[in-house]
Amino acid sequence: MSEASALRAKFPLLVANPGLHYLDSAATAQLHRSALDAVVAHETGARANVLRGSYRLAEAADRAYEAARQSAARFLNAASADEIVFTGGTTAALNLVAQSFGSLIEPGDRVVISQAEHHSNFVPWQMLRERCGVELALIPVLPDGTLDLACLAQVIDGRTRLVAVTQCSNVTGARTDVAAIAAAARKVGAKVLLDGAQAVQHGPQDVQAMGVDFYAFSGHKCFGPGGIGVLWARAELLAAMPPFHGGGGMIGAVTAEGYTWAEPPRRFEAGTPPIAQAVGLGAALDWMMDLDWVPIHAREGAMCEALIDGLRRIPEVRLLGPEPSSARAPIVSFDIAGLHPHDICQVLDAQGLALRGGHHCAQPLLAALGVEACTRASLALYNDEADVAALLAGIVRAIGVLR
Amino acid sequence: MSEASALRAKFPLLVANPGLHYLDSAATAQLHRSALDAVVAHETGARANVLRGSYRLAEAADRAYEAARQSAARFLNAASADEIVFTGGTTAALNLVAQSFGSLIEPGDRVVISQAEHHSNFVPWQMLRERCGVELALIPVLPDGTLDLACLAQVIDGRTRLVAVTQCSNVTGARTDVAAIAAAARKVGAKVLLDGAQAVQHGPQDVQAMGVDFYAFSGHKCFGPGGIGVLWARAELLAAMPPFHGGGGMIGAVTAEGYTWAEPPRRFEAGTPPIAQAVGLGAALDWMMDLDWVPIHAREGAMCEALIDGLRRIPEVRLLGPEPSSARAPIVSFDIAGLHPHDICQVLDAQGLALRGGHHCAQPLLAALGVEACTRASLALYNDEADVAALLAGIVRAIGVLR
Amino acid sequence: MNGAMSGIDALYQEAIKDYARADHGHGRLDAASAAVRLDNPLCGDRISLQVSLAAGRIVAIAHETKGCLLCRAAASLLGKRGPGLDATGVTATTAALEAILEQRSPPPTDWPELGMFAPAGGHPSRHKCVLLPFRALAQAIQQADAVSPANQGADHREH
Amino acid sequence: MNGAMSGIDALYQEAIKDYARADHGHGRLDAASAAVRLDNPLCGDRISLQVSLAAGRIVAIAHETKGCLLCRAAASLLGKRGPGLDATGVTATTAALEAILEQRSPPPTDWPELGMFAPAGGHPSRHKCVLLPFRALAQAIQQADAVSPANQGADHREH
Ligand SMILES: Cc1ncc(COP(=O)(O)O)c(C=O)c1O
Ligand SMILES: Cc1ncc(COP(=O)(O)O)c(C=O)c1O
Repeated sequence: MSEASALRAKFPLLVANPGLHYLDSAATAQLHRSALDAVVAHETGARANVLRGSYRLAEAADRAYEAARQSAARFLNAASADEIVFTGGTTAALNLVAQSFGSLIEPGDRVVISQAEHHSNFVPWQMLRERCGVELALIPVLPDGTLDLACLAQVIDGRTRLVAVTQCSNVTGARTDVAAIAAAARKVGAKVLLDGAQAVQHGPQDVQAMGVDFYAFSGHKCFGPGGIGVLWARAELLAAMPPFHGGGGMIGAVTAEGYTWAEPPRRFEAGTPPIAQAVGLGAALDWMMDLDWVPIHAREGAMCEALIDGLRRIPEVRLLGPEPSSARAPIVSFDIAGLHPHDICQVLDAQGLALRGGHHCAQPLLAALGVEACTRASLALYNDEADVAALLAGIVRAIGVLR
Repeated sequence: MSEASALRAKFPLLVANPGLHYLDSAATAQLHRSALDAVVAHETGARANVLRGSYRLAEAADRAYEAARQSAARFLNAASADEIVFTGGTTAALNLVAQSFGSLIEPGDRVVISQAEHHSNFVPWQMLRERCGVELALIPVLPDGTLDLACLAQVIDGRTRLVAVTQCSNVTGARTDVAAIAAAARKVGAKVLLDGAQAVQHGPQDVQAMGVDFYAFSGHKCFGPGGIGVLWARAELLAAMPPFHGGGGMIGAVTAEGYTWAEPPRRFEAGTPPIAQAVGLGAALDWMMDLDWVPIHAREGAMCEALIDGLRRIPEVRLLGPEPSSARAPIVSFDIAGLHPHDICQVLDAQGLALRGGHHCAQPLLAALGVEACTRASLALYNDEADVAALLAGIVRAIGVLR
Repeated sequence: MNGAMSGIDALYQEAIKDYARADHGHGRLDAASAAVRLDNPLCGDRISLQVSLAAGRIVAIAHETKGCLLCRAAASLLGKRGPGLDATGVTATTAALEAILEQRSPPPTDWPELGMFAPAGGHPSRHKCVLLPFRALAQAIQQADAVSPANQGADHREH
Repeated sequence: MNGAMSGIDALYQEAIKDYARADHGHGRLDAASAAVRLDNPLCGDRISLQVSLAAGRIVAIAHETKGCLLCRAAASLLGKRGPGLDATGVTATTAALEAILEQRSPPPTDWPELGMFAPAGGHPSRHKCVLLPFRALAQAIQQADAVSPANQGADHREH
């Protein structure tokens, strides 16, 4: 059994659909069996609210929830599990920062994002700008979709308080030069937020080594359940930030006159959290931390290169994104003149190929790349060469059907 | 087999723990098998992102997610499924209203809540008051924890824009006289929000018949998964409300200059939603809508009365909340002078009784009732007389151990 | 997968591609009674459509459509067959198209061309694509009828 | 459930109840070197504790404690045995208590009373209750040592 098929065997949906070429992991990665099993085991063996219960079931729920926090801390190499805030997903985590940390930014001060951001790391900052006059500046992209690093010193100026960028583009896969961003930010005393949504399915991260201050990701993008995400932030930042949502669990005390804040991370977890989902995410992260990522990265890279090579041989195809393939996570988007991505995806679907076409929630990036929509193939550890070959053949066939 | 044991048989955790007297459903109700099965079936058969995919898997995910919206609409008797916004839970739904609808309230205008609110319907309004000078007024409670309706005309004055109250107290179970609240609000043109967190596990609701404008509840309180909740609001209110969080899915279009809003409900669902959890909730609600609630309510009421009667016979016990038992959902909190609820719960736990002690995220109410903490028993459809008997015996024994 | 691919051939039958290619009615009108711009924010299909009416009946129609083949074929069909319709006719035709997509009934005898959209019935995520030009036309006629043509019923507001 | 109930009898052994009832050190000091108010926001246990120090050593201790038996017993034990300790002694005793709760080691010979908390080891949600008075005492000594006694290290800010 190949490495890929051994991995596929751990994904119930892929096992149930042997003919499926799932090439949309950038939208949602499939759920690993350990995560599903952990959710089921929790719901059937330890379901209780985590706030304040002292009976054994509630203690078990609490323990499982906090163990998941530990797993997330290890996955990111956070200094402490207290730096891990569970959220509903990347989008919720980014809104938390934009609202809470954002409220500490003075009008006229600057937040820097890039033109390559997903709408989830774009709109919250536009909303902050509307709310309180923070200035929003963009790092432009080059024609290949990578950030124009030559502009950094100019865009990240002395009034910049935060630089919030994606670690990998969800459209082109382009990897951000995090070291360059972090250095430019450090020079002016700005904090750095990394949107890790597209990085986490490719292995554990080291937020300390990367020198960033905030990191956000979603469970459903890294083989875990949906409805759960993580915000990591340095302890001293969380300590200084006001609450995000109000409700049970995030307070010290409440009277008619006012309320006091709980310590982080609970300060930012109002209400009953997504407990079973956190437990499932913890299982997925534990599994990922046990993998040997060197051969997986090699395989992902080789598949990505084979896909790019094959696409280059189809004359109608215009490839988006950087070269060489090592400059990107295994995500490949392309345009076929005169054909609409939805039609392409429809014909691919009929051949068992699951791909997504559209603006991929990155309209400013697509505008810079000169397309309104594109078709995207994204590869994960369970994909193999057969998926790539099927896609290349499928695209040729789609052109035939649609022309 | 009794009705209760037939129902218990549908709850995997209760089946796995036959000796457990689960009396904490007000914190989290146990998960119905149909909801768990729906989550597993979705994750293993139809997992995909719901935003914009056109391959069959994505269409199946979309269909399942929208079918859950339909189920929620039927459960609440909403005029349309477009009035159903999925959130992370009641707390998230209440924060959504406080932030989005709250931004339409002028400084100096009034929001009215009650002293009986859960912190999740207390703190978001205190935060709104801090943010923009809205006045926050409280409907006081009587010594039995019910709202002092005699004050309504005075508290709900001409500047009142919203009255946000709980449908049942999570501490005393006291049912709110929704008709009286709605009438008083209507008189001054104010909207009414009902926090349904403690009502939904006791059957389907009719938001139109109740004459309210907003309704919030959590999946984990009504036999569904955690991490999912519902905000219902009248279509014209949602249409007028600005977005809550920014991100993928809630926009019309995004450019560097700005963004436009999607129509409700998507305007309020930024990012990848908790899809499998919504599907699980839909299954739980479908199951609930198929039940005959008349005998269930009779049984819940009889158990509640038996519990109150039994507690009255234990001299050390001080009962909180209204009489007769029909004035409350089957939730009974009590205080035993000199004994701390955590110690009581610990001894009860050793006897297989799962109860919660503390302030139950309702400190202002507890202050009004003159206690700092109390012990709460909450009953659901899977409880039976044996649970009540075990609790009464367990309390006597706890007093013996702790005195 | 063979069944699926023959379904695809039906979905993208020559009639659809011919209509999309022909792009009947492409362009703009010099003097329009009403103009509507509509899009499907979820998929990016977009149409700008103008009509000119006389006595409540369409005398000219023009559109600029960006989108998938289904959307463009639908716009092109309206470009060809729209002139002559009144508000009632547009409503009836749209209802007939919806019935076809929901696989409830065959195309009406006076609009047999609608039958080319029948295979899209099995693909709910594509219904919006086919219907977009019809929704735009309905709004345009409504707008021309209204006393104040200001409110275009746009899908979202600028921010 | 019998095993569980005998565990409960151990958890609430007479020593715990005796200490809680005795409430050694209850009250307030007239002249305190430091005062700390601490609570466990998650469970509502709360202690106001004052110490008076001479040459870095506790000469008097007083507290008002609201909470469960475990928390009150711990406060009472400190009320009785706290005088005479210095900062190092408080740290060492707290560490010994933590080791007992984490079931890593038996009580030290000079503080055998800590052994009464050993059964709480099996109940992680109760560790905070036992430790609260010790944390308060540690903060109080730190405060008395500090040049500026202003910052009480309170758990949260007023709003
Ligand atoms: C009355 C009431 N409102 C709101 C909530 C908050 O619900 P959640 O924690 O699911 O967001 C609860 C649950 O504890 C409740 O009982
Ligand atoms: C780069 C990037 N950021 C943010 C998001 C938003 O993640 P979610 O939808 O899980 O909140 C995504 C996922 O679509 C993404 O690819």
